[in-house]
Amino acid sequence: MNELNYTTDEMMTVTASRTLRNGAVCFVGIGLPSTAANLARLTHAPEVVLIYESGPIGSKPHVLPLSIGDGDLAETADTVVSTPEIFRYWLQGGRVDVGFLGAAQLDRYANINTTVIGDYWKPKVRLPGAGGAPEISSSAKEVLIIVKQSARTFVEKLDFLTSVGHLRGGDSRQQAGLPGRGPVAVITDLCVMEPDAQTKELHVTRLHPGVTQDDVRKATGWEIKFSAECGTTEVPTASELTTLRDLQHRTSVAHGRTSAGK
Amino acid sequence: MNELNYTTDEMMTVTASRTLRNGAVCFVGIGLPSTAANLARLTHAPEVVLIYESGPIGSKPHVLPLSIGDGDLAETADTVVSTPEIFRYWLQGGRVDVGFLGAAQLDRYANINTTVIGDYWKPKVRLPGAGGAPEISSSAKEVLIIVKQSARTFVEKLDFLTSVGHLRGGDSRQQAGLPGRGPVAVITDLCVMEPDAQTKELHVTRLHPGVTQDDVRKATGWEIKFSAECGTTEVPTASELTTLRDLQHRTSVAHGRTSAGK
Amino acid sequence: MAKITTLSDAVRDLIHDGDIVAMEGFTHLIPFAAGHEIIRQRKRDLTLIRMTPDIIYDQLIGAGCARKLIFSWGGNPGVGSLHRLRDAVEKQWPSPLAIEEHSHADLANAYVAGASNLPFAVMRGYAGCELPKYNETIKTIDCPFTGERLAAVPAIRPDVTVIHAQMADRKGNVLLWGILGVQKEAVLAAQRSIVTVEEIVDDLEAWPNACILPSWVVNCVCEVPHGATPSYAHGYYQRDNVFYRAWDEISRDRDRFTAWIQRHIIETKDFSAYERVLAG
Amino acid sequence: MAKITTLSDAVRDLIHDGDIVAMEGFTHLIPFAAGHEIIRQRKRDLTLIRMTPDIIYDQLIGAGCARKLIFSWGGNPGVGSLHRLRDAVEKQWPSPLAIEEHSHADLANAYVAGASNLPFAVMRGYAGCELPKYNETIKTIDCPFTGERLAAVPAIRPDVTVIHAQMADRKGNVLLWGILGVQKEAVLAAQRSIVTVEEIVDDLEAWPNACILPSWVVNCVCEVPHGATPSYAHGYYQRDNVFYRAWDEISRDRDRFTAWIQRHIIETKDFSAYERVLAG
Repeated sequence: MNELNYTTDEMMTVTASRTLRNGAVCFVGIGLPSTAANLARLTHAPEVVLIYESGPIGSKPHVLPLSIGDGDLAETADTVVSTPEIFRYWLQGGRVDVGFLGAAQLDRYANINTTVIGDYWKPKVRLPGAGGAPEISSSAKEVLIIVKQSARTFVEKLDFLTSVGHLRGGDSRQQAGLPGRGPVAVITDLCVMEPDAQTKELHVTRLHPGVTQDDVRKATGWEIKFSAECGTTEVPTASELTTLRDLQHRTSVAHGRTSAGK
Repeated sequence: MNELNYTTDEMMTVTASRTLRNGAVCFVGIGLPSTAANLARLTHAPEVVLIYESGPIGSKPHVLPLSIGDGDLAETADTVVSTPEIFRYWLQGGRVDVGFLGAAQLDRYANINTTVIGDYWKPKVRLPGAGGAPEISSSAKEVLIIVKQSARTFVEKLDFLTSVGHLRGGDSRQQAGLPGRGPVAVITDLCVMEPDAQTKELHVTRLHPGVTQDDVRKATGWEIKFSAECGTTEVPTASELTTLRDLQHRTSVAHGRTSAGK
Repeated sequence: MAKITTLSDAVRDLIHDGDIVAMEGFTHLIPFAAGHEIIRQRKRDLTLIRMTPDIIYDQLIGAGCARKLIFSWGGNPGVGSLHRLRDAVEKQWPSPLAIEEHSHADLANAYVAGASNLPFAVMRGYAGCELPKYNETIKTIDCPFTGERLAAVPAIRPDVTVIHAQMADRKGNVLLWGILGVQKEAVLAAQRSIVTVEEIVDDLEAWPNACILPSWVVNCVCEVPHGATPSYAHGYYQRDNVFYRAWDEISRDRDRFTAWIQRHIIETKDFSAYERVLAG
Repeated sequence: MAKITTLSDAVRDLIHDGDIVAMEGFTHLIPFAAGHEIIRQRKRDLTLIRMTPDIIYDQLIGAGCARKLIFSWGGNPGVGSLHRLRDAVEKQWPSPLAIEEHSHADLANAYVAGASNLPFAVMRGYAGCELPKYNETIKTIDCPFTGERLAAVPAIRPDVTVIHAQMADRKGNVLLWGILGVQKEAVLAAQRSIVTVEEIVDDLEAWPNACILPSWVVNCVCEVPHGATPSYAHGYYQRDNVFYRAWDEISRDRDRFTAWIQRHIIETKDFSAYERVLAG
């Protein structure tokens, strides 16, 4: 295949979408996760089941939702249940294969902060808060995280632990009684990280084409490790890029702005 | 008004129906309670809201249901919710004004047995069991009981306490933490009984026309008390009797038998 | 994804001797065809869960399929007793039947807990009622905020849940309406599930917020027209009240019952053959 | 039975200074008209509950109506921050705002407990999450059967719940569809309730098992067309995404915000007057 022009954001989204297997039941966070999950649905995973916390099950939106409760999500769903039912019967019920989340801060064990930067009672930045994430990260059988990488985001220590990844590493997550297996991959605009089988510390398993280990080090707030077999991500295919761009174009027409899903 | 011919069963049903006030939200047991509640709806209480444990809210059945989940109950309801929701949001939720129950055995404090006659593990007669009654008798703001009177039914001591009336009398019901006020009347084919304000023991407040105190004593397994102002029940009106008989006729045509709702 | 298959294959593949089986449907949509098939395949030692055992469990109990019954109201609705249930409890015929008895509110909450993957449910109930003396699965719990004492009941988690619904589409998405009972919760609480339906259609054409069980929470979908008779299927056929009354006589006598089961179920190939025999 | 009345009367009669008020609607059917009317009537010291405060609470907070916010996700969906919420939390403008923060699953369960008249809800959640350190309403409870430790959260019991729905009939029975959120639970958990609707019709013509709130669980029904805009009403109008983005600028600056509230809400008689001003 010929080399194509693509942005680092597109690289990230396409890579994340590829990690979703066909037929998986995916609890989707808004923004980047929703973009990647819908790209998966429109490419290799037509049978993926998308669940949104507002209630739609099996959504097949024509455009990307701006909010977690857009009408298109309901209209294209197999069914729409109440929000309590989504959290009780479907997420806590253990029916979700993949929880697909974003993050404001992330640490080496893929624990997530979406609550505050700075002190909780005197925050430097007040973030939106927990939403569905603590229970998604707890109850989904596995978790995928998609987030743009920077040293401000990938930090040595979280200001606040909102949603558990692998807690303090090792089997500490399991010991804490969380039912799901936790994060299996973190997909950024630079690379793919996966937890070490034993320590559960994130290490880079694939670099996106053109990205160096040094680029990743500079964009990580701790001393990031690289897998011995660290490979290179496959570039987006023409078909993936076309599908993604068409989706984003339809979305911007529908929402009246340049780009949704961010 | 002229004296009309009516049966003791009709006297009982009409009297019970009159105790339901218009607009009351009534959780209806199948059989006699359902007959009386629907008669009330078709006479003086057109705005009564009938809830059945199978899920219908605001049922206005054309004929009496043979079972608690007849299709007519659903078709004529304002809405039909799941059975868990009926018990959780509507009954336990404290939204039911009147629980309308039958009984196999009843004691002086209007406690009800619908479980077994004889020993629980070696029953003489195995009755159907609790169904919705324990929580109806507990959570409804007040309870009406309709039951044919005999010394076998009105017993000194229940073989099994399925659903609490006034427990051991006095404030024992309240002490046990039951939210509703408990039974306010027991309507039989002989008389109307109400709990004493203090002791909560049932005493006869009205005799049906032609019934003597002795008739009631013979049909009661404990030494039944009579109110000092014990009066006589008003006889059924022509309109009440016509409505009841029409309802029962429609019912027997629909169900293919002489009489439903018993 | 649900497999669309025959009822015979579904029961053979998913229900094993000794399983905990819930077959729900509150008067409406009772899965009689599936009950018959369990009898036909001579499943044994089942723990049967159902709020209202109804005729369906009277048949299974009398036919010797059950070792235990978990229930909350055991009558023939509008008619009287379930004679096979009583005979099993009172006289151990055809074999002893352990019973575990609850209230409706309890079992409804227990199914909700099962569907929610919680180990127990909290309810305001049973105060003063003697059932907890005879059923050690009913406990109490104190509210950590108010100190109020409430009832705690364990979640129901059947090995298999069997229900009947009006429709499925060709992917196996199931739609039911009318009196919904606890069917959704019973399916979601179970490890495996079988849904018989009146018909399989191209498109459910479901209205907003309809009660739908997505294909991927159901194991087998089987098209069995009239599969809920003598109970009813809203929009398809009425309850056969005459049969419910006739059952009182059929089931009163052991020999008559046994002959009925033999002729109507054991000797018929499937539910449509049963219906032909019943029609005479 | 619900009273069919004006929104102005409903807010005047049912919402008092110092009340605990829940205004729900998950992106869909957010009761903006009612929020405006609360600002217009200068209600004060409210404890506001909402899973997603959204612009509606940004307006109420910035207008000085609230003393406390109970919430689980406080952003402008698809846009960014809620500047008035942040200014109140970070800089106590226009007055200090206490916050009590939960997760979505917690609040959803807490509404269910409220609707069920239980003092608390049990959920599997918060394990490892730091929120319980900062919110003492989140406790733990041990399963009396398995010993498993679970989270326990207190029921939500608002003084008043306000929602918007698509339709009511002339008796005041309310029908909503599409994304239902926690509205039914929020109404059933409350002491009093106000429902604004797109239209009042002769007959709801509701499909089986539709989400209906019977008239007798609602206090006031008010016909307010477009009453959920800039959010949306399924079947009536779309979400005004342009307004959601514009709000980012309007709300960023205290003076601009105050002028906007003055011109659009305080100086307008009702929601239709607001809409005329907004249209220019």
